[in-house]
Amino acid sequence: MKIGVFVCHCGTNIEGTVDTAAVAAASREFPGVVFATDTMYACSEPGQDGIIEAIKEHKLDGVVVASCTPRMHEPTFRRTLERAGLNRYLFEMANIREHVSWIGKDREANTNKSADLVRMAAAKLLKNRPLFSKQFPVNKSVMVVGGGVAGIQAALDCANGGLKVVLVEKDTTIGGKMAKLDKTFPTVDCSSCVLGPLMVDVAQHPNINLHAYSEIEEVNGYVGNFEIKVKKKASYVDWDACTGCGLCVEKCPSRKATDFFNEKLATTKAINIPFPQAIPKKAKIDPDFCMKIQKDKCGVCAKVCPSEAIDFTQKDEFITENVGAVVAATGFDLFDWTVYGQYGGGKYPDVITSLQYERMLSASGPSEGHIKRPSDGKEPKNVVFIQCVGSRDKSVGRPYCSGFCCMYTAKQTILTKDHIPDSQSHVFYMDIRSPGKLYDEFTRRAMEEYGANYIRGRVSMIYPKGDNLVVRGADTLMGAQVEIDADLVVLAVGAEASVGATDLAKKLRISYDAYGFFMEGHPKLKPVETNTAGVYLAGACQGPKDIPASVAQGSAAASKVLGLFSQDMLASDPQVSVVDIKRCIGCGKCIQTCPFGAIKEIDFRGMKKADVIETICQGCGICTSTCPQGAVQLQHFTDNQILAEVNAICRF
Amino acid sequence: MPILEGKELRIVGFLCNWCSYGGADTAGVGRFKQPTDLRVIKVPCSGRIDPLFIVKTLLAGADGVLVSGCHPRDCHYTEGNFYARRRLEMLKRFLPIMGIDAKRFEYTWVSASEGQRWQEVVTKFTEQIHELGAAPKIVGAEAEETLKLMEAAL
Amino acid sequence: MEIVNITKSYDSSFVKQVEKESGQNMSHCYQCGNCTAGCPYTFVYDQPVNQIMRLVQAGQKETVLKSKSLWLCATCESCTTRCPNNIDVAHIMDVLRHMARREGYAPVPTVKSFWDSFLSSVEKHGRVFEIGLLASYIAKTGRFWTDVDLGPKVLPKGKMHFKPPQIQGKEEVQKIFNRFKEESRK
Amino acid sequence: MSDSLNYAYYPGCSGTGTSIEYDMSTRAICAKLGITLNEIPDWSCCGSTPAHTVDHTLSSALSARNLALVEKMNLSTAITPCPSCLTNLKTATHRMGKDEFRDDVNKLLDTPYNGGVDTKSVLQIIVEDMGLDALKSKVVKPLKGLKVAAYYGCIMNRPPEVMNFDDPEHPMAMDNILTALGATVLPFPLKVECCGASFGIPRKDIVMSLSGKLLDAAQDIGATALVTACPLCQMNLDLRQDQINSANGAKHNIPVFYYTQLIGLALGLDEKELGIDKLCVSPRKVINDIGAEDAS
Ligand SMILES: Cc1cc2nc3c(=O)[nH]c(=O)nc-3n(C[C@H](O)[C@H](O)[C@H](O)COP(=O)(O)OP(=O)(O)OC[C@H]3O[C@@H](n4cnc5c(N)ncnc54)[C@H](O)[C@@H]3O)c2cc1C
Ligand SMILES: Cc1cc2nc3c(=O)[nH]c(=O)nc-3n(C[C@H](O)[C@H](O)[C@H](O)COP(=O)(O)OP(=O)(O)OC[C@H]3O[C@@H](n4cnc5c(N)ncnc54)[C@H](O)[C@@H]3O)c2cc1C
Ligand code: SF4
Ligand code: SF4
Ligand code: SF4
Ligand code: SF4
Ligand code: SF4
Ligand code: SF4
Ligand code: SF4
Ligand code: SF4
Repeated sequence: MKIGVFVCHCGTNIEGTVDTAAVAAASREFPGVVFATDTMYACSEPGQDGIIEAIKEHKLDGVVVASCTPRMHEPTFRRTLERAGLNRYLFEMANIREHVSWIGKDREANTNKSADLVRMAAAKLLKNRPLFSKQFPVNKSVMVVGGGVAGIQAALDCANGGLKVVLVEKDTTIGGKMAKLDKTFPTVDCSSCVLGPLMVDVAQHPNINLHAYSEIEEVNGYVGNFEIKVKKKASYVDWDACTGCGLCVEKCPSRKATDFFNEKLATTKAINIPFPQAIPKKAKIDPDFCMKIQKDKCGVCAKVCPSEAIDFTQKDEFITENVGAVVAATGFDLFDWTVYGQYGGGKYPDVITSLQYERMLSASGPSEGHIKRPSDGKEPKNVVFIQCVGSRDKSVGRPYCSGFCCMYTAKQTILTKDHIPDSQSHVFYMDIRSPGKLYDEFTRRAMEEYGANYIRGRVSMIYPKGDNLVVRGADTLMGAQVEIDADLVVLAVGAEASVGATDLAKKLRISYDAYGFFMEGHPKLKPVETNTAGVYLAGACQGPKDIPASVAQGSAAASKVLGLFSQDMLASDPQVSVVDIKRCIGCGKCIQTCPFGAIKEIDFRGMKKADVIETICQGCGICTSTCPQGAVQLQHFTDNQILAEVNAICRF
Repeated sequence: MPILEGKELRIVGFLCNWCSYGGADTAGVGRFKQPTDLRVIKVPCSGRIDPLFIVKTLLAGADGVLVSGCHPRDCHYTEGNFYARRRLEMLKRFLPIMGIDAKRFEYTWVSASEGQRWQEVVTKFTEQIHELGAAPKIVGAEAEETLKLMEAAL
Repeated sequence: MEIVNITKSYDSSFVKQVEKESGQNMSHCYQCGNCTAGCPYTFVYDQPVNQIMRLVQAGQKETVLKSKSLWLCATCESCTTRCPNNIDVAHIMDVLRHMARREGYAPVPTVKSFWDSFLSSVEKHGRVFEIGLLASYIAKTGRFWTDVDLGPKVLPKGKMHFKPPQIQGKEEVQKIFNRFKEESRK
Repeated sequence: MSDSLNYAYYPGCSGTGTSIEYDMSTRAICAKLGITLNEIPDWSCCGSTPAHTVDHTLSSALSARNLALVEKMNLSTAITPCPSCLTNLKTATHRMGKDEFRDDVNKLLDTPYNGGVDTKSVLQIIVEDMGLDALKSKVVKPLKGLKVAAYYGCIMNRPPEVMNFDDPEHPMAMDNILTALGATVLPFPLKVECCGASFGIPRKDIVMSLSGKLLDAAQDIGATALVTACPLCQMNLDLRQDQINSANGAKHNIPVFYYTQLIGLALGLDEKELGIDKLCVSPRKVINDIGAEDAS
C-alpha cells in the first residue's frame, strides 16, 4: 500500500504547539508512507483538493490525516477519498488537536507524540481493507417523545412533510410547561392562544398518532428500523369511549387529589381532566384518591358517565411501534428549591415558585387570574422576586444558568403591575441575561415603564414577621444590606433535566451530561443530532431553552428527519462483524454475548456455525473479544488492526 | 523515537468511541492540560477489548495500559462495558501471576461530558506509572510462556 | 473617591498569600452578595464583606488590611454557610485579621485590646480570669468599664471569682504561647 | 444502655463563672438522666474567639491540649455545653486532619494530639445518644403552658461541614426537647441569628442592636421565655436586657433560660441545684405559671 500523510496546522490550533513540518518529515520514514506534507486547513476546499491531487499524483491507495478528532471530520475526509476514487475505509485519522496540541504546550513532546500517532494510524492503515455498504430500506415514520412545544413543533413539521408520526407523551395531555404559562415574553401574548391551535392541529392531523399518558418501555433496532415498545399507563377510563364531557369530574366526591397541572396550588377531583383545552381531552382517575379503587366505595363516575367509559380494572397496556427515527423532546423540570433552608425550605406558604405564580396569573388557573396569597387569600402589594434559585449555585450542584428565568421574571413583574396597579415588584438578581431579539428592551421596559425595582444582589434569608415575610438581601451596588417587608415571594427556580431523562437516554443509547441533559452530537456542528444515528433532540431536554429556541430546535430536528427520509434506502455501516467459517467451531459463545441478537446459528454442511446478520449488527465487537477461535472479526477493528497500532508504538 | 527518553514512558490507552474518546475530546476542547505520555487507540466499545490486547501491549514494551469506557449502564451498546468489567477484573488478578505489576494496568469509566474527569484520570495514571518507572522487559521464551499462560487463563 | 490604578496597585502576592493561608480560591467569588446579605455585622462594617472579597480579588492589600470590618466580624459563619460557591468566607476574614495583625493594623483598638486581654489572661492562668480580664482591658483602653451597672447583677450571684483560677497545667499553657511566639519569629 | 452514655466533659471557662448555672444544671440533669460526665482533669481554656483571630495554629493548640488529655482518659467522645468551645474543639480536630497542620500544632504541645477524639455538644448527645423518648419517660413535671422561643445562636450548627449536627438554618434539637418536656414551642424566626457574641465589652452598641432584635422577635411571637444553649447568648440577652431596653427604648422583661435548666425543672430537680436563682431577669412568674392551666 502507498500511503499519503497530511498533517494539518488548523491555523495555529495545531501548529501553535506542534511542528507539523517535522511530523510530516518523520512520517516519510514510516512503513508504507510514500508521501507526507503539512497543510494549513486540511478540511477546507483547497485542503481537500490538495489531498485529491496528491492521491492522483502519487498513486496513493491509503491516506492518513493528522488533524482534529475523527468525531469531527472523519466523514468529511472519507468523502474526499471517494471523490478521488478510493474506498472510504482506506483512511485513518491521527487526532493531534484534541489529544495533543490542545492539552499541552511542550512543543517538542507534542511534535514527537503527533508523529507517534501518525505511525500508529499508518500501521493500522496497512491492514485496512476496502469495505462496502449495503443498502437497506427505511421505515419512513418517526416517533416524537414528549409533547411540549418542542415536540409538538417537531411532530407537526414531520407530519406536514408527509411522514407518519407517533407522538408519545407521559402526561394525559400534551402542551408541556407552555400550557401552564399565562403570557409569554417578549411579546406578552397569551400562551394558550399561541399553543392552543398547535395542540388542536396535533389532535386533528391525519399523520399524527398520539399516545398520551404513555412512556417508552424498550427500544430495539437501529436507524431506519427502530422497534419501540410503548407503555400506555392505566387511566381507568376507556379513552376510545370517553368524550371529555366532564360529567364524571363534576360529580366525583373525592376533591383532595393532587393538582399537578396547577402546581399543587389547589386540589382536584380523583377523576379529572387537567384543563379545558387539554389534548387529548380525556378523563383519568388518580387511583390514590379514588374511593372505589381504594375502598371499593363510591363508583359515582361509572354511574354518571354517558359513554360507559369508566373501567376500574384497567391495566397498563403495551404496544409496539415501528419507526425509522426518534426525536427526544422531553423538556425540563423545576429544581426542588426546598433545599434552601434560608428561604423557609417550603415552610412558608407565601414563598412560591415562578411556575405556581404563572398558574396564579392565568385566567384558567385556580384563582381565575387573581393574584392571591396562598396563606390568607389577600392580594399582595409588595412582591419580591428572587432570581437564580437553584441555578448558578455550586453549593447545590447546579452551576449552570437556566437561561430563561431572567426573562420570565421581568415578564412576571409586568404582569403583576397589570393585575395589581398599586403593587410594587422587587427583583433580586445577580446578572440580567437577556441576549435575544427584543429581550433586553423587554427587561428595560419592566424597570422603566412598569417600575420594577431591580436590586443587584442575592437574598440570604426570608423569615416571617407578623403577616408578612421579611426578605433580607444585599444591594451590592449600594454596598448595603437591605430588607423588604414582602407580602409574597416568588422564586425564579432553575431548570433541570426532566425526571426520568437519564433512563430514557439509556434506552435510546444517547449520551447525557452531568446534569442529565441530553448531549448533542457536536456543540456547534450537530446541535440537534445525537451520537446515535436516527435519534434527534428538540427543546429543553438538551439544555434550558426558551420557547423560540425550543420551537426552532423542534423544526431543526424535523428537517433532519425529513432529510434522512429523503432517501428510500440507507447505506449500512460496513463496520460489522464477519465470521470466518473455517475457524468457527460453533461453540455459540458469540451468540450468547451479542447484545443485539445479531448472530444466528446456521448449519454448514452438517456443522453448526455462527453467522452475523449484517443489518442488525451494530459493530460493537463484543463477539470478537469473546470468540475463543478469533473466528468472528469486527471489520475495521480486527485483532490484527488493533495489534498493529500497539506494535507501532511498543515494538521498537 | 516513540517516546521522549527520560521524559516520557510508554503508556497506551484503549478508549471506547462513544464515551471516553469523547471525554478525551471534551478535555481537549476545554484545554485541560495533561501529561504527554499517553497514546490512545480507539475501539468501538470497551467490550471490544480483549484482555490479551493488554497483556500483549505490556509484553511488547508498554509501561502502562489504561482502559476507559462508558459508565456502567451507559454503554452505547447496552452491556459491552459489563463484559469489559468482568474480563478486566479477571485480568487484574492474573497480571501479578505473570510477573507484571497490576498497577501498570487500570480501567476506568469516563463519559463524553467528563473532560475534567479525563484530565484527572490521565494525570493520576501517568503519575502512577512514573512512580513505578520503566517496566522490566520480559523477552523471548519467557514472554511466549507468559502469553500462553494468559491465553489459557483468560 | 480616588482612582484606583489597577496596574499599579494590584498586589498578586497578597492574593496568593490569602489563598494559601485560607485554602480558598478567591476567583470562585462571583460577587453575588449573599455573604453581605446575611452578615449580622454589615451595619457596623466600613466595607461589607462581599466588598472585602472583591478587594482581595483585586489585590488591594492596604485597603483590605486597614478595614475595620475585619475586627468587627464575629465569625458567626453565616457567610460560609450560605455562600453559593462554597467559599469559607469566615475563614478568609480570620486570615485577613491575622495578616492585619502582623502588619500592625488595628483600626478598632477596643476590640483588639479586648481580645489581647483575653488571651493574656489565658496565657497567665490557663483559663480565663474574668475580673482580671476586665481590669486588664480597662488598663489597656483607659476606658472605665462601661458595664458598671452590671456589677450588682453578677457579683452577688457568685458568678465572678475574685481569685484567679488555679490549674496545674498553667505552665503547659504558657509553653504553648511561648513556643507559638518563637515559631512566629522564625 | 447507660453504660454507653459515658463521656469526657469539658465545662469551659464561663462554666466556672458567668454561666455557672449552665454548668450546674448540666451536671444535675446528666446525673439524673444517667449520663456520666468525666470532667477532663486540669483542662485549660480553648482560646475562644480571640485565639483564632490571632492564629489558627495557636487556637488549635489550645484546644488540642485538652483533646490530648481526653485521649489519655481512654474516652472516645468529649462533650461540652458551650457552642463556642465546641467550635474550637471541633475545628481543631477538623483542621488537624491535614498532616502538615497537625505537625505545626503538635510542635506547640508537650503531649501531641492524634486526632482521635469526637467532640459533641451536650445537646447533641441528649438528642442523638440518649433520645427524646428516654427523656420524655423521665419527665415528672411537664412544662405545660410555658410558651418558649428556642434560640440556638449562630455557631451551634454552622458551618454544617464542621459541626455536622442538626439543620444549619432551622435547627430543631432544642425545639424537640422542649416539646418533649411539655412546653409550647413557638416558631422563632431568628433561631440562628447572631446575638452580638463577645462584643459586649468592646462594642456594646452592637449587642444592643443585635440582641435587641432577638428580644423583639421573641415578643412578636408571644413567647414568655427564651431558651438558649450558649453562655454568650444567655449573657447578652439576660444580663444585658436592661441595657438593651434603655438603649432601644424597649420594655422587655423576658427570662432567658438555659435549656438544661428547663429539663431540670421538668425532671423535678431542685431549683437551687439548677441555678435558677442566678438568672438576672426573674423567671419566678413564668415558673409559677407552669401547669396553671392544668390546675384550673
Ligand atoms: C415559570 C416559567 C415561565 C416561563 N415563561 C416563558 C416565556 O414567557 N417565554 C418563553 O419563551 N419561555 C418561557 N419559559 C420557558 C418554557 O417553559 C420552555 O422554553 C418550554 O417549555 C420548553 O419546551 P419543551 O417542549 O422543550 O419542554 P416542556 O415544556 O418541558 O415539555 C416536555 C414534555 O415532554 C413530556 N415528557 C417528559 N419526559 C417524558 C418521557 N420520558 N416520555 C414522554 N414524555 C415526556 C412532558 O410531560 C412535557 O409534556 C418559562 C418557563 C418557566 C418555568
Ligand atoms: C468577534 C466575534 C467573535 C465571535 N466568536 C464566536 C464564538 O467564539 N463562538 C460562536 O458561537 N459565535 C461567535 N461569534 C458569532 C458568530 O460569528 C455568528 O454566530 C455567525 O457568524 C453567524 O453566522 P451567519 O451565517 O448567520 O452570519 P455571517 O457569518 O455574518 O454570514 C453571512 C454571510 O452572508 C453574506 N451576505 C451578506 N449579505 C448578503 C447578500 N445581500 N447577498 C449575498 N450574500 C450576503 C456575507 O458576506 C456572509 O458571508 C462571534 C462574532 C464576532 C463578531
Ligand atoms: S481538519 Fe480539523 S484540524 Fe484541520 S483545519 Fe479542519 S478542523 Fe482544523
Ligand atoms: S363522564 Fe365519561 S365521557 Fe365524560 S369525561 Fe368522564 S369518562 Fe369521559
Ligand atoms: S369512583 Fe373514584 S373517581 Fe369515580 S367518582 Fe368515585 S371517587 Fe371519583
Ligand atoms: S437566566 Fe437569569 S435568573 Fe435564570 S439562572 Fe440565568 S442569570 Fe439566573
Ligand atoms: S459486533 Fe458482534 S456482538 Fe456486536 S452487534 Fe455485531 S455481531 Fe453482535
Ligand atoms: S464464538 Fe467464535 S467459534 Fe464460537 S460460534 Fe461464535 S464465531 Fe464460532
Ligand atoms: S457569598 Fe460567596 S460568592 Fe457571594 S459574594 Fe460572598 S463570597 Fe462571593
Ligand atoms: S463570619 Fe463575619 S463576615 Fe461572615 S457573616 Fe459572620 S460576622 Fe459577617
